[in-house]
Formats: sequence, structure tokens, C-alpha cells
Amino acid sequence: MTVPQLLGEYLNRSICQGMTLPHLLMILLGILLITLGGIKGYKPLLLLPIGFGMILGNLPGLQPVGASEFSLLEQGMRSGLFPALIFLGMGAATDFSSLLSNPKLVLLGCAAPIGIAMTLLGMNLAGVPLADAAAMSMAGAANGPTSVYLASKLSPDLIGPIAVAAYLYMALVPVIQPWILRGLTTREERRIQMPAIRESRKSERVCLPLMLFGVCVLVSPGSVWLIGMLCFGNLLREIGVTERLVTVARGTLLDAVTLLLGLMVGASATTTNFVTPATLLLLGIGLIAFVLATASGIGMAKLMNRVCDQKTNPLLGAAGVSAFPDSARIVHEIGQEEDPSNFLLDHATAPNLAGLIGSVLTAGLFWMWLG
Amino acid sequence: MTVPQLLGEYLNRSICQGMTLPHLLMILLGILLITLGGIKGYKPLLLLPIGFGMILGNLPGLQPVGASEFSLLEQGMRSGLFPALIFLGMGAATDFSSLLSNPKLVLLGCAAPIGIAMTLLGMNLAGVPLADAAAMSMAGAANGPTSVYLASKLSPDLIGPIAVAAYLYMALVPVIQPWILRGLTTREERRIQMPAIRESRKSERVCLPLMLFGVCVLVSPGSVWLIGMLCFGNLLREIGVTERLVTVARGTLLDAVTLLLGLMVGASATTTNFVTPATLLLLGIGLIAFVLATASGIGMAKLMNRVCDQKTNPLLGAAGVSAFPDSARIVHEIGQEEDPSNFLLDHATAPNLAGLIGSVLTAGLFWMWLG
Amino acid sequence: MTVPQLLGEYLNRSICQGMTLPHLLMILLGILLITLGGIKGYKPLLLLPIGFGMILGNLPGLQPVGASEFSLLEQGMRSGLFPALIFLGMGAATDFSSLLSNPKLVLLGCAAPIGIAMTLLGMNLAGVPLADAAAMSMAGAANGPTSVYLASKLSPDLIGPIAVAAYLYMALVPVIQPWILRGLTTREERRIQMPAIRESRKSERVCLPLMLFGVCVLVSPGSVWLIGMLCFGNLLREIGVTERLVTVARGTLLDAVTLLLGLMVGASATTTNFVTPATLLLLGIGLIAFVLATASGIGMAKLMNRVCDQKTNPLLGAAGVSAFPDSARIVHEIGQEEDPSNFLLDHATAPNLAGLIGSVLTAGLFWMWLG
Amino acid sequence: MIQTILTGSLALFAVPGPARAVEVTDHGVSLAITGILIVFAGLAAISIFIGLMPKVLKLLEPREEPLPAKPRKRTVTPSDHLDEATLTAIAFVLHAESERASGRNLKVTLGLNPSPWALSSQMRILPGRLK
Amino acid sequence: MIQTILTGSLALFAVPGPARAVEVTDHGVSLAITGILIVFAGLAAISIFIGLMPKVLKLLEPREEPLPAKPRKRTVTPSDHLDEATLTAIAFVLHAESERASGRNLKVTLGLNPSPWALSSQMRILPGRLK
Amino acid sequence: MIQTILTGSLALFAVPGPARAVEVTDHGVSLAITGILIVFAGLAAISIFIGLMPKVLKLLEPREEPLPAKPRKRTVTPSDHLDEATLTAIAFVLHAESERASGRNLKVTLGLNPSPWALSSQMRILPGRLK
Ligand code: NA
Ligand code: NA
Ligand code: NA
Repeated sequence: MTVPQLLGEYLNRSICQGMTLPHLLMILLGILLITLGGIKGYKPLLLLPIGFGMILGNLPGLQPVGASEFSLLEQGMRSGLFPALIFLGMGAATDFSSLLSNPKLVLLGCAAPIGIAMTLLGMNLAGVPLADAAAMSMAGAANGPTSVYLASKLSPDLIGPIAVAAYLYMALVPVIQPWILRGLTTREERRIQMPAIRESRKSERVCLPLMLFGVCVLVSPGSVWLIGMLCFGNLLREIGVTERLVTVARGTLLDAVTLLLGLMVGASATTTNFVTPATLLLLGIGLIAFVLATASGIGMAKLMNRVCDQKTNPLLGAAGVSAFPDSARIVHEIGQEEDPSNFLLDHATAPNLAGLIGSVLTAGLFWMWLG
Repeated sequence: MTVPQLLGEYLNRSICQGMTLPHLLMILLGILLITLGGIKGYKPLLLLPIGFGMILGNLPGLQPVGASEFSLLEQGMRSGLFPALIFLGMGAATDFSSLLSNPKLVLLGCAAPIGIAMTLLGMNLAGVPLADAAAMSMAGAANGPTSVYLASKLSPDLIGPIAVAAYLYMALVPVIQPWILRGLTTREERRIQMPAIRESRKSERVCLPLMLFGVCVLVSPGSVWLIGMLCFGNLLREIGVTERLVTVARGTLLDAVTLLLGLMVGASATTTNFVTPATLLLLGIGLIAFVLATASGIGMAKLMNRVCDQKTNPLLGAAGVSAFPDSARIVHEIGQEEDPSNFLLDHATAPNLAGLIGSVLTAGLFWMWLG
Repeated sequence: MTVPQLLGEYLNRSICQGMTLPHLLMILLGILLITLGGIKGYKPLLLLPIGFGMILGNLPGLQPVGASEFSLLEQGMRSGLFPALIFLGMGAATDFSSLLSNPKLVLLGCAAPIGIAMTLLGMNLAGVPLADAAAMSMAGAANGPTSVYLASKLSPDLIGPIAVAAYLYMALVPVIQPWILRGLTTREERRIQMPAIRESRKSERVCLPLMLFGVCVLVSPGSVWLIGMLCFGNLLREIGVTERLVTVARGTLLDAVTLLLGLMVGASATTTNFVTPATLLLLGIGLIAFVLATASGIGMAKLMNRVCDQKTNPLLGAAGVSAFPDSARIVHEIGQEEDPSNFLLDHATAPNLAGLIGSVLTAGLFWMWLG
Repeated sequence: MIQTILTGSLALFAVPGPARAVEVTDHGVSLAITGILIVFAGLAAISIFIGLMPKVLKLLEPREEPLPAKPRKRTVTPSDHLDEATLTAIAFVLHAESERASGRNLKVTLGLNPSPWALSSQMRILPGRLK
Repeated sequence: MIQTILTGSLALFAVPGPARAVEVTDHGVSLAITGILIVFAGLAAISIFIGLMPKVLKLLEPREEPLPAKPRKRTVTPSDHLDEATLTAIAFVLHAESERASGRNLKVTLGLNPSPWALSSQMRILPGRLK
Repeated sequence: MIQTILTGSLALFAVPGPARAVEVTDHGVSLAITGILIVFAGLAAISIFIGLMPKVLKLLEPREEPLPAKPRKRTVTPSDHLDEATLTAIAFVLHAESERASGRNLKVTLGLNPSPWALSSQMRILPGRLK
């Protein structure tokens, strides 16, 4: 080979040579996600790795890169280990005691399966095969790791776009939900203060994750892996004798897996599976479903106020859409807009957890029926 | 599919449908281990993950779960990487200098191979094939990670029950050993105070793991992987210029692997390999062997007192059974019952390490002969 | 089997039985590396794991050990994941702002491709096939993780010796470079003080890694994986909203991978691929190339002083050889010998980073042409 | 009608062949309804069980202390003497720090004065080593 | 000449067969030259782009604050009152420590005196949890 | 006799086929005895070598400092002045903390008073970066 030959091959194999419009769109989307996360501050811990992974995975002419480089990460994502470690970390990091204080808030978690069901119906109506539509439906609850898990079972080729859609909604909760919350509730409703969270005993807090796990296993056997890890993380946290494991589960392990799973999710969204009508439809239908689910959560809370004596702030219903833990924070912030002394964060955790659990239960059922 | 059809399939595939007595026994055992670890406080860092893994791995009708979800963890366990990382962490966390101060305490480590040999003979006498019996024999030294390693070589199908037995004895050391210690020693013997551990020089502490490694490699080539990691961890610790590596080896890496290996060990104990006469026998024979090994360790220490001038507290012999580092702590506690000024912990580390090393040497020999 | 038979097999399979001169040489080299790292203090975080891995991987008669035990680590090394995580950690740990302050220092990074090209020519001239010679050439820039990555693509059988050579030069920078620095610069040149690093704005620091990544992808598509990770790590660092990810990337993840990759690199250098004329030649030719590259870096800096008005301390040129971040430190120390008020460390980071990037670009090109 | 149009527009997406034939949406409706119903029932069950749990636990362990001041929120009441609060703070951190840092035992020679080292070692809980 | 000798001496190394035939070194020279040239050009491009970047960024964001005192080097100016510096230090560490330790909220009852607990909670930034 | 009964009772366990035939226990006894003997010898060798090591090392490095006060147990002797101990404690923690926290350099302007920031920076050891 001579210098001109080498230069010729060099120019032939440059990035520009293979660049097509879909590649460019994916790269621009990656940059958009990085901007949303890094500059606008929407879930930077998720959007930055996803955005960068999307760029890395969609540079043309680099097919060699990724085949081998991502192989171990891909095993971690597709086998279900990474989603499980994220649930373990969430369980270890989250205080479940608001569930104990006000058990009826658990019912608000029904908003999540409603959003999921609407996404399923919308996608299926649009002609997407049922298994794919079911995998896509998790995006309607803005539940990233569960999307990854269910898609790896029902629709492994679409894991990238489905997970990106789910994580995108999760990141955009602060953009989407406030308008719905303000529009569907009155000023007086938003001012309703919840009774203080009662002090719980250690025995209650230890039994809670075990009980949750038992019920979920009976209700939806396919949810056992993710719910199991969530409950195990919380059990470790509450039982109080395994500080070291809790620290690593909610710290290093959660952070490392968040980073690596994000990169892998981004790299899994490629020109061939992302730049398709189905993905565009999913982004639209999922958004509508998420909005309707939020609305139905608020409606459910208002219904509860009709039935029960003790009033529930209807904002809490919006946290039932899953999108854990962001929708709980938005509920809290909208509540404080009206009345800075109204501290809803801890109360919103209960429907938020219920929505998370409800979406995993639904995923387990879909896997059972369609897997 | 109609709603009734879906409900029919749902009921057919529920957990209750597939539940058999062995499944129930395994789940109850998992709950028992969680209770022992979490409520009674026996080795919670081990028993909680093992117990929960056992529940996760033994829910009926969930065969899909586990095949893929555990795949990476299974590779980590079966390849020997996870046991090695635990030995690395133990080496990095443990001060070996008590060995330097009183080298003759190393001889007390002979209790471990005695316990192992007795388990081997017992199981083999009961009709268990020799390779399986050898794999099971590590339980007689209550050495969890070595059990995992040897079983993955000699008896990969039985890795679950063998490791559970070994970890169970390790956890139950505070239940089993005190009676033997009190019964086989007199009040005066338990009061024997050991001479203060001499200050060691850095050069000694650096050469010690290298020398240990060299001797063990010559004595039992099959032990090189585990002993190598133990000595490497200690070398990093003592050489004093690799703080970052020591911190990660004895911290995050050790904790994360303990958690993940525990889950995997629990999930490997299934109805088909655990609820068998052989496992029940192992639990019985291993316990007897562990008791006899403890007794023979104490006897050896008494024998040393006959021969040597400098008296050795015979309690230290019980730490030679391996079960690192729990038996050393029990020896210390029993010593303090009699005389609160008697600080045996550091001295008991020497026979405890020797027992650990002795059991790995034995495992290496069995692998060589039977692998 | 009887006792004599077992003893016979034991003696037949002992370490001593299989020990040959090459094995002994490798083990001695391992001990030498441990001594260099642990006692002399040359890059202990690298040399200790490599040295111990070399011993573990070269004990004769232990072929079973390593086949399975190292399998997951080998996947991590060969797939390119471990090198990528090291680049991620370096990006997250390094302040790139010296590049912004004095962009012309980037040109000094040309020393790295010069060293690489000379190694390539030397090895190829000596009869080593071109692909192998290209893989070996990274040692001429003392760039360990890039060596591992390129060798896994072009010359997977030689990954061990190549990486060991690269890491060895990196460790020996404090031995090799000072003499060249003192010999090729005058006292006055070494005393040249650089203008203070200008304060950079956040927007600049955020755009820098993105811009670097964009240019490198266009210039050398094969470098995208490693450069991408480096730039992503730095982006996370500078964007300032992902503290958790930065902490784990530059902390635990970097430390754990350094430890595990080191062990694996050492174990990959075996008697069959290391004790060969080619490896010995590589150690010689690589050293000469590294010296010449250092010299050419200094020469380039002197040339820049002829052309530009603002004087550059020619020591900075030596940091352009890659060997990140050690050569920057050596430049700083030699500068302080002459004038303790001369603080060159931050300035030397710019050519050092440029050398690192230059060597990865070269690796990407070689992979494209020869892969 | 709409469905037909949408299905047509998705021709690009629908992979041909029997394995991935577009299913009739009736299945989707059944799936959605059954799924929602079961999950509603599940959440209701969780809600009820959580409500019952404290009562069951009270029956099981009647001898528990009456109101065990939620242990997860550590209340630190600084005395009116400033130095006391300062010392407590230092001691807390020092304790955590020395546990982590290098894992080696700090052998501390203590005077009679309440130095932070003293408070730290009082807080000390022996960490359970793991094997 | 030298090449021939070296090649001969490496007979042990050269794996036989067509796949790994020893290539003529002309290729090596071309490769080295082309590689160096491209990388030189790349580094020069990086150098130029870095030089241009501040100007481009200034055009894009003209309204940025004039000189935003490099935020990465936190300057702590201890007041002449020693206790103030001490308290700041404690508060900084306490804050970091209590964030990490067990992740549980420290409910602190504060007096009026500037105890380190008070300063710590002022520094507090709510950590963004991740899902 | 007992063996026969037990073997019979384990019929469920014994996998049929030649590969896993139940071996005669004589092998087990040989294995156990040989294993114990070799491991005993190994532990004895370790014991002897550990005993010899200090002597060998003393020969090899005769010029080492006489009694190098075991460096792994850091002895902190608090002075009788309380503030000194407090400052040392703060400084130790501050040092560890600022090393970890965000990895960015703390630029500290120091007064003449012995503030904890000053002590912390005295303790500082430059961490070896790794590549
Ligand atoms: Na163990
Ligand atoms: Na999520
Ligand atoms: Na390197």
C-alpha cells in the first residue's frame, strides 16, 4: 500500500462518507437529550448517558465499534440484571413508610396501568403487533427500567426506542405534568393539607416489603424479578443490620448501573429501529396516554374525596402514573406554589410507589400472556 | 383471546398452581435464613441475600425468571471470579501480623482439614460419590467462598446446597461453638492471657503474603487462585502505596460481590438439588464434623501446652476450624466472659487465618485428585 | 486409589514438575514488576496488579486455573470495555481547561504519533508482520489502555506482552525522561515561566469535550470509542449536574477496573507469547522510540519558540509523548529543580492530553487500515 | 376506518411473514381490560393488607414498647453550651470518617477532657466483617 | 541487509502460512507517514478550533456575566474570628457526611447559636434521586 | 453394615450410570488421610518459614531503623489544650473530605491563626493519579 492508496481508503471510510439523514437525526437527537439533561436539567443522570450512547451508537461506518465494545453491557441490559440492580437501588434508597401511614393512597397507583393500557390500545390500533405494542406500552407510565425489562422479553429489537421514549417522558415530567395539575384542580383542592405521616414501628417497616412482595408474586408472577429486587432493597434498608449492603446498593452500584445502562439504552436506539413510523407514533401516543393517565389519577383522587371523609389532595393522584420519583416531586412543587406551608412530598411518595408497582405488575401480566 | 381466556390462562399459570411441598420448603427455608440474619443477627450480610435469592429462585411456574436474569451472576459465581474477589477483599481487610507474632499458632489451623476430612468420609460412607462428597466436605470447615469454588469444579449441580450449608454453619458459629468451648476447657485455661502481639516491621508484613503464597502454591497447586487473591489483597494492603486499590477491594467490590454472590448462591439451591436425602445428610454430618473439628482444635492447643513452655489459651484452637472471621470473634467473647481483661481477638486471628488457608489447601488437593 | 498412588499423582502434578526456564523468567518478571511498583513506587496502582497477574498466569501445571477463572475479566479486556472505563475515569478526573488557556500547546502532542511511527517502523523492519507491529507501536507512546484496545483488534494473541511493555514504559517515565529533559534543554530554557492559566467560562469547558470528540471522529473514525469515553467523562465533569456519575466514574469504577485490568494484562503475558525475540525487540525498540519521541517533543517546543513571540518552556514538549499523566508530572518536577517557583504541572497537562489524544487517533487509523 | 388508514401508513413497520402478523385489536382490548382489572385488584389487596398489617403485628408482639419515637430521624438536641454541639458534630463525622479511612484501628490516647476523639469512640459500633 | 538478518533472527516468531506473511516494509513506511500526517492535521485542527471556540461562544451568548470567577475553585476566606472558620469547616464536612451516612434525614433541633448543624443545613442542596 | 443401610437409603440420590458410580469408601479414606497429611505439612512449613522470616530479613536489611513504632496504629496524643485536639480532628476529617468531595481543588486563603483548613493542607499527600 502506498500513501495515496492509504489516503484513498481513509477518505472512503470517513464518517462523512456513510452519513445519511437517519444517522444525522439520531445524532441530533442525542445532542438534544444531552442539552435537555445537561443544560435544562431534566434528569441529567439519565439523559446524558442516553444521549451520548445514542451518538456513539449511530456514527456511520463504525459498525465494528459496538459489536464487541458494548457486548458485556448488552448482556447486562438484556438479561434483566441492570434493571434489577436499579430497582434494588431504588428500594434501598426509598422510605416506604408513607404507604403505612395512609394505605388508601395506594389505590391512586391505578393511574399507571390506565396509561399503559391506553398506550397498548393506541399502538395496537395503529397496526403494531400486540407483543411489540405491549412492550411499548410501558412508556405510557414513564417507567424506564421496566420498559427495558419487558422489551427484552417481548420485543428485543425495539428495546432502544422503547426505553428512550420511557426515559424521555420521565425526564419531561416537569414539563408535561404541571399544566395538567393546574388545569384539573381548583385552588382550594391544591391547598388541601394532608395529615402528618404517622410514626411507624420498625416491625411494620420490615414486614412491608415482604408483604408487598408476597402479594405481587401472587397477583402477577411475571413481576417477581423486579418487584423482588425493589422489596429486597427496601428490606435491607429497614432491617438495619446490613448498612454495608445498603450503602453499596443505593450508592456505587446504582450510580454505575445508571451510567452504563444509560449508555447502552442510547446505543440500542439505532437508525433502523428508531427512525420508523412506529417510534414516532409511540412518542405521540405515549404522550397522550401519559397525559390521560395523569388526568385519571387526579380524577380518582377526587372520587376518593367524594367517598371518604378524610380529604385527599387531588394533586396526589398525578403521582400515581409511575414516573418514579419525579412525579411526586412535581406534585410537591405545584402544591407549594399555592401554599408554601403545604409539604406534599412524603405523601406523594405513596401513590408514586403504588404507580411504580402497578406498572411492574402490568408488565408481568403482559409478559405472561404474550411472552 | 377474550377476557375469560386470558383470565383462564392467568389462573393456570399462577404461583399457587405450581406450588409443591418442596417449593414451599425452600421458600420457608429462605424466610428462615432471612429471619436468622435479619432478626437474630447471624451474619446478616450473607444470610439475607442467600435467603432472598432462595425465595426468588424457588417460586414455582417462574422458570423463565432466572434462566436469563441470573446469567451474568451465574458466570461470576461458577467461573470462580466472585469467590476470588471475596478472598481479595478479605486479604485487603485483614491484618495478618498476628501470624508474625506467634507463628506456632499456625499449627492450630489443622482443625480445618480435620473437619473437612470427616465430612468427606461421612458423606462418602453414606454413599455419596467421591467427587460430590469432596465438594460437600468444605461445609465442614464453614468456608463459604471455598465451597462455591470447589463445588463449581467438582460438582457443579450441587453448588447451591453445598454453599448454603457452608454459609449456614458460618452464620451459626455463635450458636454452635460456645457450648463446645465452655465444655472442653477449664475456667483456668480460658483465663490464660496471651503475650502482647509484637510490633512487626513493614518488611515482614510485606513479605508475609508473598511467602504464604509461595508455600501454598508448592503444597497445593490447586489452591493458587484463591490463596493468590487473598495474599494479593494483603500485599496491596501492607505495601502501603495502593490505598485506592485497597479501598475498593475491601469496600465496594467486596460488598457488591457479597450481595450478588449471596443472591446467586440462594437461587442455586433449588427443589431438585436441595430437597434430597444427600443435602439433609450433609447438614447433619457437616454439623457433627464441624463440632469435632472444633474439639480437635482445642485438643491440639492443649497438646501444644504440654510440649511448649509458653502457654497457649486453648480457646484459640477453636478458631482453627476456618469459619473466618466469626470463630475468632466467638473465641474472644468466650474469653471475655471469664476475664474481661483478656483480649483474645487479635491472637485468634492467627489460627483463624491458618484454618482458612488450610481449608483452601485441602480444596486444592481434592480438585487435583478428583477434578 | 491408595495413599501411595495419591502421593505419586501429587508429586507428578506439583508446580516444580512443570517449571521450565520461561516460566521462571515470567515469574521473576512478575516479582520485578511488584518490586518496581511496591518498593520503588513506580505506578504501583498498575505494576502491582500486572506483576501479580503475571505470576498467577504463569505458574506451570495450572492450566485449569485461568481458563475459567479469568473468563469474565478477559471479556472485559478484549471487548474494549475495560479500556473504555479507564478513559471515562480519566476524562472525569482531569481538568481540561489548560487546553483552553493555551491552544497552541496542543501541537506538542505530535510527539506521540512520532514515537508510535518509529516503533512501527522498527518492529516492521525487524520482520514483525505489519498488523502485529502496529499493535506493538502503541508501546512507543507508553499508552497502556490504548495498547490493550488496539492489540485486541489487530493482534489478540500478543495483547499481554504489548500491554506489559506499554505499562512498563509508563511506569518508568520517571527513570527515562529526566535525563533527556536535562540533556536537551538549557538552564535558561527550563526556567521559562508560562503565563497563568486564564480563567475559563463554564460554557467553554462544556463545549470543549464535545468539540474534541467531533474533530476526532472526523479525523480518525476508529478512535471514537476511546475518545468518546474520554470526552464523555469530561463532559459529565464539567456540566456540573451529574456529581454522582462523576464520582463513580473517577472513583470506584476507575479503581476497580484498574485493578482487574491489571491482573488480566499480567495474566495475558505468558511464556508462549512473551518469551520471544519479538517481545525483547519490542522492549528495546519501544524504548528507543519513546526516547526519540521525547526528544522530538522538546525540539518541537523549541521550534515553536522560534516562530511565536510568546515563549514556551521546551520541557512541555516532553509531555506530548502521551504517557498520561506521568510525563506531565516529570516535566513539572524538572522545572522545579531549576526554579521552585515555576509551576508547570497545569501547563504540561495540555500537551500531555494532546499526546494522549494523538496516540488514540493513530490507533484508530491503524485499526482502520489493518483491521 | 381510522385503523385501516393507520395500518396502511405503517406498512413500513409491519414485518412480513406469519410470525409477526398484525393481530386483531380485539385481543388488545381484552388484554388491556384484563390487565387493568387484575392490577386494580392487586393494588386494592395491597392497600387492604397494609391497613391490616399494624393490627396483626400488634397481636403478634403485644409487649413492644408503647411509642418507639421513630428511630430513623435522629434528633440531636444541642445543649445551650455551644461547644457541646460542636463537639457532637465533630465526633459524629470523625467516627464515620475513621471507620472509612483505611480501615485501620485508630489507637487514641484519651485525656479527661471531652475531646471529639473520645465522643467518636463512644459512638463506635464494631462493624461486622464479612467473609 | 540489516533487515534480512533481523528477519532471519525472528524465524521463531514469524508464524508460517499465508495469513501472516511478513509484509514488505514499504507498507510500514507509508503507514507511518500517512498516519503521522493525518494526526498532525487533526491536532492542528483541534488547536485552531479551541482558539476559535471562545469567540464563537461569545457571539452565541453575549449576555453572559462578564467575568464569572472560575467556579471550580471555591475560595473560603476565613474571617479573623477563628471560631467562624472552624464552624464553616465543620459545617461543610457535616453536610457532606450527613448526606452520605445512611441517607436518612437528620432532624436537627436548632438553638439560636450558630452551631455547625445550622450551617450544614443552610448548605444543603436536595440531591436529585435517580430512577 | 451401617454403610449398606445408608447407601440403600440414598438410592434416590445415586445417579445411575458408570460416570457416577458410587466409589468404594477406601478411596475416601486414602483421600482424607493424604489430604490431611499434606496440609499438616504445609501449615507446619508456613509456621517454620514465618519463624525464620524475621531472621532472614534482618540479615538482608541490617541498616533498617531499630524499632519503627508500628505505623499502622496512628497514635494521636491530644494536648492538654482542648482546642488543639479539636482542630486536629477537624483537620483530619476536612482533609479526607475535601479529597473526596468533587475532586476539585479547594483554594483556601489562610490567615495566621491555626484554622483547620491550614492543618488539613499540611496533611495533604498528592494522590497518585492513575491512567
Ligand atoms: Na466465607
Ligand atoms: Na426509571
Ligand atoms: Na494508561
